[in-house]
Amino acid sequence: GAATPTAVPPKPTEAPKPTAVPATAVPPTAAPKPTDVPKPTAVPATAVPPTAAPKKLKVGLVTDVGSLDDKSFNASAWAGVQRAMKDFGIEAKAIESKQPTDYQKNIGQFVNEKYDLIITVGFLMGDDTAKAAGQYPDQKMAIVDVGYYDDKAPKNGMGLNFAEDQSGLLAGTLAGLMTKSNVLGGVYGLAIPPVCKFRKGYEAGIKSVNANAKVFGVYQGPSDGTPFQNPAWGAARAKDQIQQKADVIFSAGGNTGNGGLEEIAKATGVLGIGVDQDQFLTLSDNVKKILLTSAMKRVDQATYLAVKDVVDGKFKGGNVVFDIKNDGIGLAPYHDLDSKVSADIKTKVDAAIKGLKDGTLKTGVDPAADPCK
Amino acid sequence: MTQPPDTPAIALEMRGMTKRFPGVLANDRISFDLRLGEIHALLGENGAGKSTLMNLLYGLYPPDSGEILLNGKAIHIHGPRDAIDLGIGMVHQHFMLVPPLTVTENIMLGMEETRGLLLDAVRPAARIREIADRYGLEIDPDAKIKDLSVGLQQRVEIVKALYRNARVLVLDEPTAVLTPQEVDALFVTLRTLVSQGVSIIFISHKLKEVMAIANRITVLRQGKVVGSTTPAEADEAKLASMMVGRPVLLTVEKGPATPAATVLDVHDLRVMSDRRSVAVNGVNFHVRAGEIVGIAGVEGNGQSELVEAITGLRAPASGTVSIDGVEMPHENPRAVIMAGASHIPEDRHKFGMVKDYPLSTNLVLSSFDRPPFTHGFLLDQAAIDENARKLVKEFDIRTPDEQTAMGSLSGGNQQKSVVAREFSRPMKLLIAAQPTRGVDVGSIEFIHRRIVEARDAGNAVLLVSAELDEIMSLSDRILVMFKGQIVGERDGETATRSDVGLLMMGKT
Amino acid sequence: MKRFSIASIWGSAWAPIGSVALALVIAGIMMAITNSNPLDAYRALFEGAFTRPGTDTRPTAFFETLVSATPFLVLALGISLSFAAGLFNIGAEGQLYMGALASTMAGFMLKGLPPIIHLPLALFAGALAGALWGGIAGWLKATRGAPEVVTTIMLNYISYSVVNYMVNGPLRGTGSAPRTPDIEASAILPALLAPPERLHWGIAIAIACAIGYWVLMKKTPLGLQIRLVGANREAARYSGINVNRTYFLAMAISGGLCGLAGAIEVLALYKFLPTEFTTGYGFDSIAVALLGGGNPIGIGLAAILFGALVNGATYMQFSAGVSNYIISVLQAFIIVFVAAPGIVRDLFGWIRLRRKPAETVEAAGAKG
Amino acid sequence: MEQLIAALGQIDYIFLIAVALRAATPIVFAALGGIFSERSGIVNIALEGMMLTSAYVSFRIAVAAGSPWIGLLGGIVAAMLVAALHAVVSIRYRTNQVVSGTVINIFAAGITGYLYRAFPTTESADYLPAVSIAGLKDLPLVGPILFDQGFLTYVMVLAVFVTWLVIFKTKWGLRTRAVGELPRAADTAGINVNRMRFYNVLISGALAGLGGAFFTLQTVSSFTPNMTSGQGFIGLAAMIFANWNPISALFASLLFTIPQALAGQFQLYNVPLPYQLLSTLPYVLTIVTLAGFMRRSTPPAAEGIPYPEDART
Ligand SMILES: Nc1ncnc2c1ncn2[C@@H]1O[C@H](COP(=O)(O)OP(=O)(O)OP(=O)(O)O)[C@@H](O)[C@H]1O
Ligand SMILES: Nc1ncnc2c1ncn2[C@@H]1O[C@H](COP(=O)(O)OP(=O)(O)OP(=O)(O)O)[C@@H](O)[C@H]1O
Ligand SMILES: [Mg+2]
Ligand SMILES: [Mg+2]
Repeated sequence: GAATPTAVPPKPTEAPKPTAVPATAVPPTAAPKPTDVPKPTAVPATAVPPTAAPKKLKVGLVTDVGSLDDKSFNASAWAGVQRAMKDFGIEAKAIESKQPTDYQKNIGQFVNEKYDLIITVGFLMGDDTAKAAGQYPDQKMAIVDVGYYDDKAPKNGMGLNFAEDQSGLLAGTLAGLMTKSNVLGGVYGLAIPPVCKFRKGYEAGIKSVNANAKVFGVYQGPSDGTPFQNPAWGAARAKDQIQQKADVIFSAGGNTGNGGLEEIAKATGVLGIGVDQDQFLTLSDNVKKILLTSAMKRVDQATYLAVKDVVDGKFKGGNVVFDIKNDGIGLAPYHDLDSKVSADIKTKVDAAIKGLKDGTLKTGVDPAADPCK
Repeated sequence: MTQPPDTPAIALEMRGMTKRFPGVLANDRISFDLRLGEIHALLGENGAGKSTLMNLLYGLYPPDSGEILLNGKAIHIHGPRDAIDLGIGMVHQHFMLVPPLTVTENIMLGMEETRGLLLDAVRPAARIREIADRYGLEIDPDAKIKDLSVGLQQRVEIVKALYRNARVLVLDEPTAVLTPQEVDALFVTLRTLVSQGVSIIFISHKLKEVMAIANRITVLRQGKVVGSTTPAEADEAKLASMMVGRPVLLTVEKGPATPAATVLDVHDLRVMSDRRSVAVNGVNFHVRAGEIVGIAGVEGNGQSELVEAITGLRAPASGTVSIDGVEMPHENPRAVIMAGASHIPEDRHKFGMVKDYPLSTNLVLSSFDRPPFTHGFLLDQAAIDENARKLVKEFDIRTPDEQTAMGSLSGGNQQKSVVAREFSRPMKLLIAAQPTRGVDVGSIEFIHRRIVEARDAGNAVLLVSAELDEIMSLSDRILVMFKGQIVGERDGETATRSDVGLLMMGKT
Repeated sequence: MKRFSIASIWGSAWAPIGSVALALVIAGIMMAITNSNPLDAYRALFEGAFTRPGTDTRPTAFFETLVSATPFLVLALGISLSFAAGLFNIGAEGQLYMGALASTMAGFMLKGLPPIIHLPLALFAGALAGALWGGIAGWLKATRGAPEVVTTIMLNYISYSVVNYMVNGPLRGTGSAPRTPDIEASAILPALLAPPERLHWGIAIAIACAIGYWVLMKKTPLGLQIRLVGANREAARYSGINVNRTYFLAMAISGGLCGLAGAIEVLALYKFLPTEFTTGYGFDSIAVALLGGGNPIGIGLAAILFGALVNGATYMQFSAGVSNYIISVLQAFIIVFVAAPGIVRDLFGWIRLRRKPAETVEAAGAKG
Repeated sequence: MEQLIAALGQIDYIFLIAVALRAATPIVFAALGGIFSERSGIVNIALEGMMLTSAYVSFRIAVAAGSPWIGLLGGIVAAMLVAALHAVVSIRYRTNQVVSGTVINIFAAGITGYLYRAFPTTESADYLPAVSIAGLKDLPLVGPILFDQGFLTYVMVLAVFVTWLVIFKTKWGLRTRAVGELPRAADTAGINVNRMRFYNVLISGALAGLGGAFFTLQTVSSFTPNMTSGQGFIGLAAMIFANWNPISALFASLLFTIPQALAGQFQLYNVPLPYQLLSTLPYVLTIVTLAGFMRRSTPPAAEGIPYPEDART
């Protein structure tokens, strides 16, 4: 496996919380130099020496309409902050938004209490965060899943972005090599950018190693029950693909996707790939038996490091991309299925990781374009 | 009191029955007894408390006080179940039959027979047939109630009571909807029952019938017993004044008609019933200004559909309805109203009123959106209330005030309110369907007088009634409807009851 | 048709108050069981909903409550109107979506109009779209007898997809997030106060709607016509009312109000249409309508109550760390107690019974 | 277009129906529950809330007791308790039944969400056994549809016929229908109207309970907030659509889930229609069928009216 398991407390996790901005929405010029970004060594948490902060820093986190216990995206973001609390002895609070109209209000809440850093979670809050950053120029802010274009990028605002497509590509590479039926599947949440990027990368990965494989994929429609929360629907769609002889299926759609994994666990000879966090640590035993790996998106890492920057007085506005280079994304360990994955396949996957790192391998996801087109 | 030895024993006795409803003392210390094998008639104007007393007996409400003795033993009735088990049967004023269910299902309801877990409809059906021909009450056990004429439904109600082995049988206004022939048949049945030791309480507003069938008569007024008598001692006029508390004219006096131009013209009308069968089959007739045309007929021979078609409540399959020579559009009540038609509907609860709404609103039901009740975009509440006060006085509607919900008025007064509303609009055609159904003699007298006045004021009047007496006493011309067709026309003056009655049965 | 009198108002007021109190107690017990402190929670809830003053970064609590109450009020009026006609419009959510969509389109597609024209136009577009969406259900009911409960449920789901498709497809802005372009300044529903206050003219529109509703239902023939159809369809037919037309009208007006609510939300608060923009206002408003009992004043109070709960929840979370879900529990208990005062009476009666002998029970009974 | 034709050609319809039947399970349970309740005269829009409650409780108890069967039982009981609440509020307190139903839906969402968070767990429940009947499941045609389903799906099909029998062929059903059509008539026949209604609402709770267990004991082995995802309302729609008839309710539900499965298949075969619009297929079809082929639905006459009608409380 590429990335080592994060220090996220084991929680059942769901698919990644798709997030908006093409990670590389930042024009090349502004592309973060390695120095801009925390050194890989900073990962994992345990490696970070507890630095006693002089005065107690206050960090506030605001979720989008997704809830803190979504065991996923928002949870993951909060987990990073909590880890920072432990490591740096800071103080932190979170507010969940019930209505998108609450975002401004909830941010204002923290600004008002003179919090040092305010982290907002999810592309839905992009506009409100930018507005707030503009309104209160000395208020440090960071937003997960949003990459501001230069003109919009506020000096005091940090955009934490992820290369979901790279994560997906690695999953696809593995899937393309593992399949025996040469049929692969995918069960996805609503087609919002991060989900689309996961899918695009996944399918590119498959093609890169297995040009003539058959690839299926289904997005949850806005009318198919509650977005990201309809496991029964996800399960049914996974069954469709199993019946089509798919023997590796990527599930990235919140609880909808988890429904897919549960369905896979009922079948024989079919493997599943999780998303966002290492779902092996969090999903049920029967899913563990079939969970090949998870396409990780280290939201916790991103928030943790954002806090660390403030602690170390290194905070800068602008976009940060979490990708393979800084272990912001990666594949989870194979865990119990490790023996099932041949040495040959493992080397091929590591080659892919290397390729992504040195830029010889591309996901083909155009940063400037809408990944869902 | 001490009985002479020869009189039969008391089957049922009620002592000091009292029942108060919010605002009304419906029964006030009523004592009443029923001898074995007698028919004891209960008379009283609308709202006198007859049904309430019977409902107490049947356990539908608990009495506030009073006791009931059956064959000399005090009994306690906590619900209909107890009453049934004690052999008390009741045919209610408003039938207690579930329309979508079959005759058998309705009759066995509450005492179903089962085979294993499933219902057994066979044995009950057999028993029903047996009861049916023992008392000459033919009915098809498998027919659905909603497909039966009211007359047949009432038959079902009686069989239902007998099926439950009733020894005491209560009939609340059983003849309200029957033809003379059906009434005669019913009376035969009742006498057979009595001869077999069944005791009967008979409630009716029809003095003629009471005189004909009852052994004894008890009269209620405003919840109190005003007296008991027997057909031998009393006559109709005496009974009527006992009920109402004043002398009542039982016959309508009306001068000869002076018919003018045709107002309503019905041409070759065909109408389907709810169950898609032909209800009205090519009917032609006309009504002229200044005459009352009565349509006689047994319930369910298409009169209801005919009236609904004429008033625009139901689309005819073919044919035309014209008022003053103007053809009415199909299924458009408004057009008919605008053409100057007033309509006293057969079913006042379904069509005639909005029971939770104040009397004042109900009195402008079909005119609230026009002056004087609406100016520009706004309702004129003052005008609406004023109108109500005026009509309440003019039509002597008994109500606390014009804001009272119409549903809480007694049947007679509800009917008066409907009449008041329909008469209060400028009209040239009056369509009166069963205008006095279930209404007491006092109100009947009143409504009849109004109808005749309407005629004399130069309106065309179409009277539809299953009440032969009503037809006979009001109509200038009588049309008889049978199986959806007009089977005969008679002159109001010369027609005879038996002749018209036969026509109604389809015998010419 | 009831006459208003201080007595009757007070008589009907004690029950809701008792209900709210009782609901608070029960929900409080739940919190206690799950070891969070109800008193802190309620203090925070109350401050966050009513008393917390604004600062240069934070809007005044009560104004925020009004901001949340606005859509509740407009939606509940729409739903009540359908109830009055004897129809059950579960489709408020979908009508709100379509209204938001239409007004957004009018808001950013039409350029260079003066506010005096553009804003009303955008609002109208929203109302119209809602009216059409509701009208479909009304029309199907009138012409085909299709039960509106079914059709409105179906139309809700359809609207989610339509909006999502438009926002991600044809109407997608150039920005990174899937959302429409910003609405032209000329179509923005202005705020009543300077930032951070967000109180906007929507509240005025909502109040106007409430007054309009009252006039329509109580003072105009159309209103009476709608109510008569609801009270006794057949009698309405008999008296010359075109029932089917009334069904259509009622659903259209109802939908129009719901669409207007959507328009107000986007034009005043979002200023563009995001993919995921409202969460269940349309359903909570059914409760608001039922709680308001068909009378605009009642509906207004219910809307403020719900607005307060939604708004106060944030601060309750922030300072007492109690989860949002408890709010739903509170709402449920409040509604059930208001709707069934008998329960409250019995409970109080029962409590007194515990304390001392019977006669007090009548007292409790008598009150009701 | 030709992709559409191609897709239609490729689809395995037997399998599609099998999937649709499974998806119909909770919808049909909800519809059947609604039929019992509404046939007896009590409007029940609380089915969604009852199912959600059961989904949560059956999961919790299945985990705690280590047995899905006990979990199932727990879910049913829990849903029946919620039903009892609905019954008491609308029968004893004569509250508007839509109000009561709405309240219960809000309440169920709140309480399950609240407890889900107050007592977090990462455990997962065991499934009820999937009953795939060895020999039969490979039968041509009907095999996969009839003999390769989850336990509750069989129960559902069974329940449809049992419900039909009970409603139309038993004493209980006769009385239920009488009570829902003309309670006064039933009363005068010595039937305790409100007791009949109370028990029928309880039965509707039990059925909704089975529907709720489908989510946590047959589909996914854990609870997530709001996971019933509106199926209760779809069930309600199916019930009305089916004119309160159990058998028709099964077909009404399939009429809904088959297009849903079809939409899924279309995505598999890359039919070039926006997936958002594809996902509206079941809803659009339902409306079209309603508008096109349905005769006016006739709810039980006394539905929603407390008994006795004129009790002044
Ligand atoms: N409200 C949301 N806003 C943005 N992205 C979301 C949201 N909900 C889900 N996602 C995306 O979908 C994926 C699954 O998220 P998650 O597991 O939270 O689904 P969910 O739990 O059903 O949704 P939620 O908990 O937010 O209601 C995540 O990668 C996340 O990026
Ligand atoms: N359930 C009830 N609630 C309130 N008042 C009632 C109820 N039933 C009857 N009443 C009132 O009690 C009085 C007696 O009614 P009842 O039906 O016994 O009269 P009745 O003699 O049967 O009249 P009718 O000849 O019209 O049938 C009337 O004033 C009626 O309005
Ligand atoms: Mg989630
Ligand atoms: Mg009577």
